[in-house]
Amino acid sequence: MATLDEQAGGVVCFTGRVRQDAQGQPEALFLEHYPGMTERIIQQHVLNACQRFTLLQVQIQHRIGKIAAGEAIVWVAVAAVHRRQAFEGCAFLMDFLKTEAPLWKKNMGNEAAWVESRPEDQQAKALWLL
Amino acid sequence: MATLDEQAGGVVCFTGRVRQDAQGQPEALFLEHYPGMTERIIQQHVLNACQRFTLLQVQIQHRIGKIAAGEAIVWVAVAAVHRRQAFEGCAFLMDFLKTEAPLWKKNMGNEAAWVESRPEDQQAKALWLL
Amino acid sequence: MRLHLKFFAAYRERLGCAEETLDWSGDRRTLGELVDYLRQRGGVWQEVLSDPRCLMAINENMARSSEYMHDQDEVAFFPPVTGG
Amino acid sequence: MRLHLKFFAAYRERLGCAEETLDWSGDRRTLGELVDYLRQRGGVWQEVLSDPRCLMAINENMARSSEYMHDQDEVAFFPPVTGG
Repeated sequence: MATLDEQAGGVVCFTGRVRQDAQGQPEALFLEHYPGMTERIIQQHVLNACQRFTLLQVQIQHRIGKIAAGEAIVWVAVAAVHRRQAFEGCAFLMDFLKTEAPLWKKNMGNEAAWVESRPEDQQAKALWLL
Repeated sequence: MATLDEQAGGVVCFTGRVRQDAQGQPEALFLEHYPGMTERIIQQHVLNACQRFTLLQVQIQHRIGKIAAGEAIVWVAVAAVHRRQAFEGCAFLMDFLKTEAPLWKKNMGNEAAWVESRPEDQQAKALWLL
Repeated sequence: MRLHLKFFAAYRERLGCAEETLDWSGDRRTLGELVDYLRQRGGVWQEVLSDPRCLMAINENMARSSEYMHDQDEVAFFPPVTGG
Repeated sequence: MRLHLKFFAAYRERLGCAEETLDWSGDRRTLGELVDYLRQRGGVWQEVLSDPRCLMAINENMARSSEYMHDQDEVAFFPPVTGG
């Protein structure tokens, strides 16, 4: 977000990254996506978020392919007049990105396996739909 | 946050900045603080947030003195294992910083005046105390 | 009709198939009927297409079994998403 | 007892005073009594110290009118905070 809107009083950035457990696992993740559909779904949710939370600006980057432990996977930046809108808009976008964008993580390392979806993520999304 | 904890899966950064209205006001803010007490109050709330939300790392910077429109006033970065903790910890810290840390803003420009506290900020803090 | 099938992530690996062009001469045209047709291949096809969590999309829009397909549609099958 | 008074932001400007060392020989020692004493100076002192939103701290801890003060305490008066 090189040039911020002059009215933006609050900017919230979320960075999701490959974390390691105490055993140093995983060494890396492999991120697969559905080219085209991923971009469209993310764009849809950005438009929803902008309307719902009166956001001034949104920027999203999501990496694909091999991502080493400690590296960023996703970056969501949201600007709004006040901080509450920015916090909620950013959390909303992450909750939908996690549950609706066609992207899949695979652990690489000793126990290579596709990551299972978390019930907490579905619950987090459901709260926005009440 | 130069070196992030290896277990940190989510990092939320909030940046608060001097916003301008359509008339280009204010040109700048002047930030006054109570040296010593400000640091202690912020430190207290960081400890509270770390316990309450199981945060891995917190970093806060708050500027004082004259700050021009478009410039950052405050920067709060929070790292946690999962994103929900990081979002809540960051929002919690901002809500308490806004209502408890002895800092005061004055508008500079055509209509120099001390900024009034917002009832929304008191309400936001009150929700954490329920 | 000609359908362009796509399989992602764990399904792609288990089926050993990322894409397939299917010329399908049946008069059954709902997505659910395509699923039944693919299951009849047996083995991993039976397994993967029976996964109750299987998600489906027609032309990049999420779709249900009752939805109709048309010639040249792109039909995708994938497990619950785990990005972000 | 000797008290180190501090005034911030709008109060500092209205009183024209950021700090004051007060040698106070009264036997009244609560913060509320100090407020009464300062109000008796009249004018802006009466006004500022009567602000119902006025916040007070003793030695950098938020304090109520009923709290007792001691020799060499730092006592601060300020309006609602607006940082962040």
